[in-house]
Amino acid sequence: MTARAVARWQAAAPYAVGLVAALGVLAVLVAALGGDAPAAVGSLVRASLGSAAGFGQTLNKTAPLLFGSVAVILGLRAGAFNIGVDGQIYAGAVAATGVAFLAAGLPKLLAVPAVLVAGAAGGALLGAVPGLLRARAGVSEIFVTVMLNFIALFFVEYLSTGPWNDPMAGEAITRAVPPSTTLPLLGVRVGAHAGVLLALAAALAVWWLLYRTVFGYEVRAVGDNPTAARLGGIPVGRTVALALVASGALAGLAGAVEVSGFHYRLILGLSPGYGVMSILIAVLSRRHPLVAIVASLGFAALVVGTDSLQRSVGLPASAVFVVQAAVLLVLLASEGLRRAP
Amino acid sequence: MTPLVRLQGVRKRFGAVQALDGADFEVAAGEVHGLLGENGAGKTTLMNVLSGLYRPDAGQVEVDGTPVVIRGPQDAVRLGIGMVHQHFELVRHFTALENVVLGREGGFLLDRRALRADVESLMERVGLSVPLDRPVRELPVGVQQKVEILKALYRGARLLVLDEPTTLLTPQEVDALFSTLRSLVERGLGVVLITHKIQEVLRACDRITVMRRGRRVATVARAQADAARLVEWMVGGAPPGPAAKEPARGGAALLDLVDVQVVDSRGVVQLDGCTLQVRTGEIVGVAGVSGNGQTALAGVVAGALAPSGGEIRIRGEPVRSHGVGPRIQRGVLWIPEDRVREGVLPRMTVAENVVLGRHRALFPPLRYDPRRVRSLGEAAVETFRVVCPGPDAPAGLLSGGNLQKLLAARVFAHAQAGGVHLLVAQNPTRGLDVPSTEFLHAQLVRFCQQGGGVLLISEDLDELQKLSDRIVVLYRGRVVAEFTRAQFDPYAIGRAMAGVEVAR
Amino acid sequence: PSRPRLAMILPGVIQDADFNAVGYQALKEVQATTGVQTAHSEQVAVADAERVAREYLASGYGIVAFHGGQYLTIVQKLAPLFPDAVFIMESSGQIPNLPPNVWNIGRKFHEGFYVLGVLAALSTKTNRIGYVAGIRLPDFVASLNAVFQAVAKYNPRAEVLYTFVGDQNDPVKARQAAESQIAAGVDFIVISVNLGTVGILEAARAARRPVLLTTFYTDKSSYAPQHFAASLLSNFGKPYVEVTRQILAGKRGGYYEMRPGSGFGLTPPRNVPPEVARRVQQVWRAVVLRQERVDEITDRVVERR
Amino acid sequence: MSWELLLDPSLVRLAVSMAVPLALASAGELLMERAGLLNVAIEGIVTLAAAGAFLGAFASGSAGVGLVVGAAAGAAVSRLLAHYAVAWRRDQVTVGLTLYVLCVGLASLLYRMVVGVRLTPPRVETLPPVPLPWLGDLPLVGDILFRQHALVYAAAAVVGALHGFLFHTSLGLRLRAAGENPVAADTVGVDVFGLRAWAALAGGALVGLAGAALPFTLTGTFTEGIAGGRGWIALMLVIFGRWTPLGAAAGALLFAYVEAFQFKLALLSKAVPPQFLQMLPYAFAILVLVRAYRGAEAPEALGKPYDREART
Ligand SMILES: Nc1ncnc2c1ncn2[C@@H]1O[C@H](COP(=O)(O)OP(=O)(O)OP(=O)(O)O)[C@@H](O)[C@H]1O
Ligand SMILES: Nc1ncnc2c1ncn2[C@@H]1O[C@H](COP(=O)(O)OP(=O)(O)OP(=O)(O)O)[C@@H](O)[C@H]1O
Ligand SMILES: [Mg+2]
Ligand SMILES: [Mg+2]
Repeated sequence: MTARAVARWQAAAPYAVGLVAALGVLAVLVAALGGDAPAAVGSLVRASLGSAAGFGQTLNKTAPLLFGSVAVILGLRAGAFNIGVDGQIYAGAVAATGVAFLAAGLPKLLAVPAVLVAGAAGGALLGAVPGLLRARAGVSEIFVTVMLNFIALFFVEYLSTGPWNDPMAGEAITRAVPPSTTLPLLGVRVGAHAGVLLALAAALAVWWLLYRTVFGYEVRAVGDNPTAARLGGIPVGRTVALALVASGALAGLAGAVEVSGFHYRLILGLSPGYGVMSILIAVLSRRHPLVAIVASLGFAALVVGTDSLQRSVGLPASAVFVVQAAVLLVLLASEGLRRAP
Repeated sequence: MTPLVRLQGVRKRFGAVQALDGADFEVAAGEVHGLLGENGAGKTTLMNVLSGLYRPDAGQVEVDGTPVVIRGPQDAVRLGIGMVHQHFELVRHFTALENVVLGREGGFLLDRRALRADVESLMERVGLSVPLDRPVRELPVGVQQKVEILKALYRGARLLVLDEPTTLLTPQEVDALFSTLRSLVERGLGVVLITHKIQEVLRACDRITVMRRGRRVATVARAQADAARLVEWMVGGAPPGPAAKEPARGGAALLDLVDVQVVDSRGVVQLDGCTLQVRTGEIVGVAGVSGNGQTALAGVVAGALAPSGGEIRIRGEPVRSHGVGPRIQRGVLWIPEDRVREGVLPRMTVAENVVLGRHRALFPPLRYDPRRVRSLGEAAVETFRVVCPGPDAPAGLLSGGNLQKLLAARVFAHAQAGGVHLLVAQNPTRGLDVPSTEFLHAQLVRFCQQGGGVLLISEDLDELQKLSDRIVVLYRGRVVAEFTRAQFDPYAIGRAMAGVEVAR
Repeated sequence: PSRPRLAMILPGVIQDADFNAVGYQALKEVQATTGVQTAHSEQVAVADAERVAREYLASGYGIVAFHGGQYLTIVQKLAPLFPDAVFIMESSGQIPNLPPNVWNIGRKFHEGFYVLGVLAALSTKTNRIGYVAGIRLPDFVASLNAVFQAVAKYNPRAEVLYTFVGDQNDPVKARQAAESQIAAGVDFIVISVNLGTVGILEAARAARRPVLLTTFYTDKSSYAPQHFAASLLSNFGKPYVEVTRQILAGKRGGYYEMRPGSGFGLTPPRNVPPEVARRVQQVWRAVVLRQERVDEITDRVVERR
Repeated sequence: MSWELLLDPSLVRLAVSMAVPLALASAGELLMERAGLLNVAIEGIVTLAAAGAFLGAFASGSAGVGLVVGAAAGAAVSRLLAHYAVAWRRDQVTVGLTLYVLCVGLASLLYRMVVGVRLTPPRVETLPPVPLPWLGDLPLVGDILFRQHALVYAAAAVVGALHGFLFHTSLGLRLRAAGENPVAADTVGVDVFGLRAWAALAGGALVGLAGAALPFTLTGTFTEGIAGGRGWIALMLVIFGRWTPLGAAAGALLFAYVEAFQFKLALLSKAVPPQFLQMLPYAFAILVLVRAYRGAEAPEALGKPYDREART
């Protein structure tokens, strides 16, 4: 093993310790809330990873998280904080749904790529706004992306309750997209769709972009020290703007995949906080797209696993949030304690 | 006599680098103590241990003969230790005044008027003057250096550590600073002075300590020291001889500035009708007191600033599109003045820093090759003797002088590959040790011999006189005087720098 | 075989004293009256509902109920995959072509809102009636249209001002909307937001002239006794118990309609003249017996004068 | 559209009251950010404080107790954030978002534990208007500004005091230095860690007070999602106000006004789908910012863990 590999394992060690500690905390919390602690831990593992169906659902959850986190990573690498993943997911979902309606007659082989491209384009469009405003006017992309999240949400509400509404459902959801536009399933009983493979490809593509292209080098340089990058001949504004556009496209793909792989419709509530989770994963992964693959899977397993505690030990939903947060806090603390002076 | 401060057996390791390897050092009250050493020898690290910023892995600190534990800078401040940092630690959004008084404002309410009066009288006493009400980020680094010095003096420490305080000062300012230090030690303070300029050490210090590779090599009284011995201790052998520049034989015009005007974003005129020429094979030195348009001159030539008037020609062709990128394509490279803010990509590797600016020429857009980057970086590190764990180390970890070498390595590696015609070098040897300075000078000379031209902007008159074929003096954004090699005269140049009218 | 167990998936928390609370109540009622063992998962986003449902199915629950219409796709997807299980879902009306193992509960809110509209039409003194809704859902558009219909019939001089605040559960936005309406002269507000209601109650308290309110799902009179006119109550227990009984009896799919008289109830009107209360009860009975017809228009607002 | 509509006094009066939670939360956030701490848990803290304040008042019968509980909850969570960020040098965004999740869960859990599942939940009295002597009798302005509930005056005082503290006291200078360049502050003996911890306590308390303002001034009860994104908006107002208390407060008023105005507009313009009107405050905020912005002024060390020995 090389010295670098050893260093990597050493970096991973606190997470392992943290994970064990977190399970301990979980057991204590469950017991304190009157639940059966061993059952809880068992259920957590079984629900997320222990059964084919459970794992399939974990994979489905991984897809948007991985898209979202690599989107955030790409922005962060360029020194831009894309808080707009939620909005861009919705923009991608809107575009994907629209194109899916139009592509009703097309064969699947054409329709699905068209839907995905539309999703990417929709997200990119929403990413372009903060990109341009930051490059041209120096306006904080954080501010703009957050505002656009709200705006995108209202637009989705308009479409899903207005022109595209499915009147029978009585909710803010649109009519179903044609079956010819939906992603294939990886296994029918398992219920995982092909989106996770696309997300995996996206993560690898982002890695390749960052570390194997000149643009990626420039993105990293700009994110590291924009002044030095500018004096190194790099067009800083354009690089940041493009990174935000690409970031938006990735998030948009998440939206497209959720529509064509999972919901088969545009739905208000399509993104239950994927934006926030993506940021969390991106930062936890130390802004590395390959680490994000593992982190997204781990995070999805955590969410899926802890969520099952409602079913298995009757915890209220709020307690599940508390457990999730506690697990993360213990992880962070175990890492922090090791490095404390 | 017990020394004011004694450090013994101090060890400090950063990852793979043993920065201090059992270093000893002591300074007495009433002396100016020079600290010398190659770039990366551990001078800054040692002083950071003393000022509480770094916790040593081993070793003792004694103050007034009693062992102390310094847990943080607050402890050091309490013990009366003040420090001028090599890379100034200033709050860039604060005014110079706010920076100087920070931590010693006195009183609950901030009485800016009273504090201003205090600082003004301090400036008067020590012969350093800075505009107090401008945010520091708007000040040239030379002025920032003065703010940092004023900040340390304002604190009235018992021990004052100055880490390369003079790199950007004019000779007059250096004189003023040294006489201030002298009066301070006469009042019983101790002063540690880190510098790479042997002459300064010999002039200002009572005792001198030389460090090499994290250890003390020698401590001598000034009487026993001479330049050659000091250098020998530093490098552990004889240094290379100085580079000689043959006079240029009037080549073709490389750079022409005609009546160039630059107005900055605040509407302040930075260059006010500046005209000058650089020909092939020529080093043109630019002298001037910091803040007279040097930064704007470098920026406008290197493409970082767009002129608001006048004309720029490169190899006879007028330039229309500005921006650093297009300028690099036309063969103009720049070593900027502020290595930390403008030069280095701190979290990227040393190798990745080396290829910055050349990356577009090196690789097709989709074929960035990290292995190639690494080997280029390795070569550059070797040629320029950049002290670092390797080409894969994050550049931000390097010592000040090694950062500076990295910037030089970047442009010369690029020049070696061809297609580079003009070099704009701003204080390129700031903080370099003696051998490195000589090496860099030799590189500059060789670049000219191979048909390049250099616009050398420097605060160091000796350096300018040694290397330049011509020296122009910048005053309030214009060239007010020009000297050919035969006319070089520090006093005349100094007068021109001060704005005293000189015939051109 | 043994009796199937029933799991309910709810979109919000069950302590909301609103839509989710009545769903949870229904679940308890099912357990109490049919003896079927139940479980629930609350605050399940649409994006997670399929997973949660699959978990219940995998751990042996034979009946999975979705409290809300947003889970339509999931039911359509899962029902064919799990033919042995039965699914219960809610919607605005009867959904065509559902798999045979799906029970569909259609909710006809608008018929109830029609009666609230009558109450408003007969009670307003300023002849300005407010309607505060959250998301522009078809149900609430239909309900608004029903209010227009009622007002046009029972007090043609009155005007209906309506606002969609974009969120069912944001009391602050709901309050802002209500304050604007009150400032515009409204003295009777028909509320169709959920948790947003508390904001509107505060707006009514802060108003300088008396403002009456109606709420729905649960009886919220204790919040603001003097401002409270009536509430359209939803008793999901009724359909759920009925559907569960049918399932136990072997009927694995079908349609149940929730409407006034079957699942929707009206609290006795308060703070209004007795003759108004009497008249409103009359209309309620007429609607229950379908003697008075209420139009169902879900896709656009039709203002009638 | 007439001017009368735009300047409707009742609209302005409502906007002032609605701006209170935004102004308080952004003031608290700003204090922390000026010290270098980015508190992205803010939305969660507002929620938790709203629950805490409501439950405190519910249990004790006193609004004062509720306010204290709300502020204490905010202070405690922010202090925890500061501990992770300062002592353990963890990434502030990660910790902040985690605490956000924790707070949202905890708020709901506490409410369930204390109140339980009921069909008619309890409520507390909202704060009554307190007319100020003779100012309250001024025509027009009196009604808009000086016949408000106590938290309006408190928020105004907080904003003014914070401005004075940050820009006109020595401690304020040091606190800002800690947020701009912790090394510079540290090396002149400013206690960076201590200042950040105190800023977290005080700023967190203000954010908590903002959360408490929701039940006590607007709703009389705690409901799920009561914060409704207002924490995030407060975070944005800090940027909008360019890290000055007066700027952020002005932004809060502007935002609250446009939001209230939008509902007014909704009553008139029925042709426009309501969702497009609801976008107004957010679109408006972007437009204002684009016009008013000249370069970011964020504290330079904002969000960066300070490690003395790290050179990058
Ligand atoms: N915080 C740090 N992290 C990692 N490495 C460090 C750190 N500080 C110093 N070093 C390393 O320690 C060695 C000594 O550095 P130091 O800054 O003390 O040198 P110096 O003698 O001041 O050099 P110069 O003359 O170039 O300023 C260098 O190799 C440097 O890279
Ligand atoms: N969600 C609820 N909250 C409070 N009370 C309720 C609720 N649901 C039902 N009730 C009470 O139970 C009564 C019966 O409700 P239900 O909806 O079954 O009435 P209904 O179907 O109109 O009556 P019926 O069919 O018996 O004529 C209501 O009048 C009301 O008092
Ligand atoms: Mg040094
Ligand atoms: Mg219905």
